[in-house]
Amino acid sequence: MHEITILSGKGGTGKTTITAALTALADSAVICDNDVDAADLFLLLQPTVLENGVFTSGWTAHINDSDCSQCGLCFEHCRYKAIELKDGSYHINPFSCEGCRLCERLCPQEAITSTPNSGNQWFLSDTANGPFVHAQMGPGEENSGKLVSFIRRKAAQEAKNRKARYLLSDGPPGIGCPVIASLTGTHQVLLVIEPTQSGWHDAQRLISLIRNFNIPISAVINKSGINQMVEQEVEQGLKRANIPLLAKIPFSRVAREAMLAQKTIVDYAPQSEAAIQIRRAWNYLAQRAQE
Amino acid sequence: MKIAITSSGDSTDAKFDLRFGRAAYFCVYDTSNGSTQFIANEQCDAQGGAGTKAAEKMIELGVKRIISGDFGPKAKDLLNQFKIQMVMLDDANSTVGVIIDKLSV
Amino acid sequence: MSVKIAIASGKGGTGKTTVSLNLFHHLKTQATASVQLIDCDVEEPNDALFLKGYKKQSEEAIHQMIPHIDTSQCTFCRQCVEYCEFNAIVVLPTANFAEVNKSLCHSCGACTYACPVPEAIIEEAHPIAQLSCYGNCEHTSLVEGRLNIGSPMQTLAIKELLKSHHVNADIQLLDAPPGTSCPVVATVTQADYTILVTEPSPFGLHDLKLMVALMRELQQPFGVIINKYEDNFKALDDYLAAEKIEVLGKIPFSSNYAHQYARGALLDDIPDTITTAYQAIITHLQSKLLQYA
Amino acid sequence: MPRRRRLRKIVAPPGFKGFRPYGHIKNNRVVELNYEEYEAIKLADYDNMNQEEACKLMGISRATFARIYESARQKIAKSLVESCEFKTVFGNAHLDDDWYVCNACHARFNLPDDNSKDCPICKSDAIEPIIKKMK
Repeated sequence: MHEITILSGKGGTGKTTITAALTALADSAVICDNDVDAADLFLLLQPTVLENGVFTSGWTAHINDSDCSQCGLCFEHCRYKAIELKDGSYHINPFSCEGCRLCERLCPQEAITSTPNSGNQWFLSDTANGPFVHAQMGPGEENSGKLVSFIRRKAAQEAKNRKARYLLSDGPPGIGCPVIASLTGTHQVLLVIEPTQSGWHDAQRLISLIRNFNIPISAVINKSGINQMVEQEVEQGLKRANIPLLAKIPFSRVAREAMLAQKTIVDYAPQSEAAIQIRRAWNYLAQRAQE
Repeated sequence: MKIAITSSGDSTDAKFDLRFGRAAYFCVYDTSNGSTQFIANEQCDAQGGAGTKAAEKMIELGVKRIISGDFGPKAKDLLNQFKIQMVMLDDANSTVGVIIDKLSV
Repeated sequence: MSVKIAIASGKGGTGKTTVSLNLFHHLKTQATASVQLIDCDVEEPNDALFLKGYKKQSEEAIHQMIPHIDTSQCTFCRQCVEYCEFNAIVVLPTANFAEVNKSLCHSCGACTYACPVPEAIIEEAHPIAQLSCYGNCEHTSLVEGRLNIGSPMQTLAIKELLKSHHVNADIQLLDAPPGTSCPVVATVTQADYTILVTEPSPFGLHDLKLMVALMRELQQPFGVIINKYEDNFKALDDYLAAEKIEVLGKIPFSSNYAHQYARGALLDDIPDTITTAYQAIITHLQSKLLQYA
Repeated sequence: MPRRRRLRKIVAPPGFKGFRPYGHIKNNRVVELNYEEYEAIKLADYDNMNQEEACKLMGISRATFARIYESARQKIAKSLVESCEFKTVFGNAHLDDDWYVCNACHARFNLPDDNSKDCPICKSDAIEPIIKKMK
């Protein structure tokens, strides 16, 4: 099984649109949406859920009012200011609680209990393009990195069971914890770069992060033509960094129309320049996977 | 000497596990009497720090050599400090038994 | 009294940065109060890329306090290991060894509380991010947090950034990170009012719904700006109407403006249609500013 | 599953941590030269080996050698022209002090105590350091 992770640094560069198109091209692939924070891939793949479950991660403390003696010890020691004094009694703000459980240990009345966070759900679904593992985060839930690791493990397991050749992962934006979680153990990274100053700036930060993991990188430029000057800069930068540029997907309305039709670009407009370019990128990725 | 081998199951028929901190089991093989003992890795699903916890366990068990697929930087640092030999094998298809046989030849 | 307005969106690329910069620019020309932009997207900060006229005034490190165990004092009782929920501490009594792993530590202080020896665990500052101020003359217009590459502590970095004494203007615009998880919560809970930026597409709508659920759970007041507005996505208008969500304004899609964004020239020659849209939004916002100030 | 890394042998690591330009306007730009890139430059341009020999010595394919060499040259050129400091970093080479590879069974291992000098798996004595230490 060969895992390809699609990343961009900046959000909204077209990662999901391109991942969806790649899933239509790859035969024998398991698909995984690592962008648990804003999981949109399912909108294009229209999955039928086969299995689902709750993902618990970390703890949230809770104060039992009737046992609380208002000593304020927890309030004093909480580094996250998660304990608030409201209307004369102490409450824990679940959004600030990091789950260190110190308050629970300190409380002389044993009035504080911690419960595992269970706002996150994972799904295993069937789609026209292959099995699909995705997740939905509860609003404001903590640390999506752990959820990313979890669903990636799930997807890898599924790929193994079905003897799938590829695992295609739609990555999260940024360079933080969820991105690091989506990088460990992947075989190659496809960068989706938007030829804008901020798109290129973010991609460069991402490249230096990926370099720490020694993972081979290739890139596509999405929304090509939006700015020639920046695009040239991106192309030269990629050349300097020894990152092969696989395709330039033109800035056009096709992507938006396909999204509104809830289809992948290669299914919606197989003859469009965008579809042709994506096919070219996929051929390279598939070939590299064989090496 | 005690040698630990990362294992995906609790018998010598189980496949060698390429991960160290997140291996399912550790097989502790004692060269003095040829005995094996399988220890479940409680930390294999830990949210973080699995590698250091596994290294800590190895040190406590008095293991002198560990055979695994790869070691993370945190585990490596710790094992280096305690002079425990790390051996990396790329052998995803062998069973733990096959590796032990290689050792005892 | 200062007012903090966060600009957030579930999905990336809907135009948080564009809206933040435009609000900043138009508020500066229209309002008499001082205005600051705070770039809270510490993973990928890029407001500074667009504010070319401003010079970097100062730079300082944002620190995380990480405990250090003094093995000459430590009794190796393992109490701290017991207390640490994050598996960050290794103590080996037989080897007189005790160490805190910096990348796992959440700085909760549980170990210092657990430790029976007064001086055995002492916290030391470790840099996790850079705080930079940009501006002209004495005045600081942009404060940016930039996470060190490889650090997982984005939420802490945001909290520390917002506590900085450099953040001090009458109106503070907080450009939030994308998503709906803890870094976003850390930003919007500090704000008096939040503007959600969305775009008329199925992705945009789906992520807006998540964001609205989050804001309601946090009980934070919010309104919506529709960026790249075009007439052909009715589902969004229907949703906003059904949920009775206040729409602060609609910014028309302009392909010329997209080209300008690409160049980084967001604030030069802003098309009239866009300026008009922002002026309307600011008029709309004025009542909010008065309400929360 | 961990990714398999191809081993790149480095015969001698550079005896420095970096170079800094002198007499220029201070900037914060840094070029990071991997050890393997350093090695490629050394083999090709200092030891005057041809690519055939050099890639064998580093235990990599010719195409990979060419790629590393090209990248090294570009980085050095950038550092000269844009007057930026350059640093050497580990890159893909295993540079831990005492890591060895067994030529019989390809196991990689370290030798924390100096007693045994045989492969811990197959007992072969055909082991060699992944990096020969600078003397």
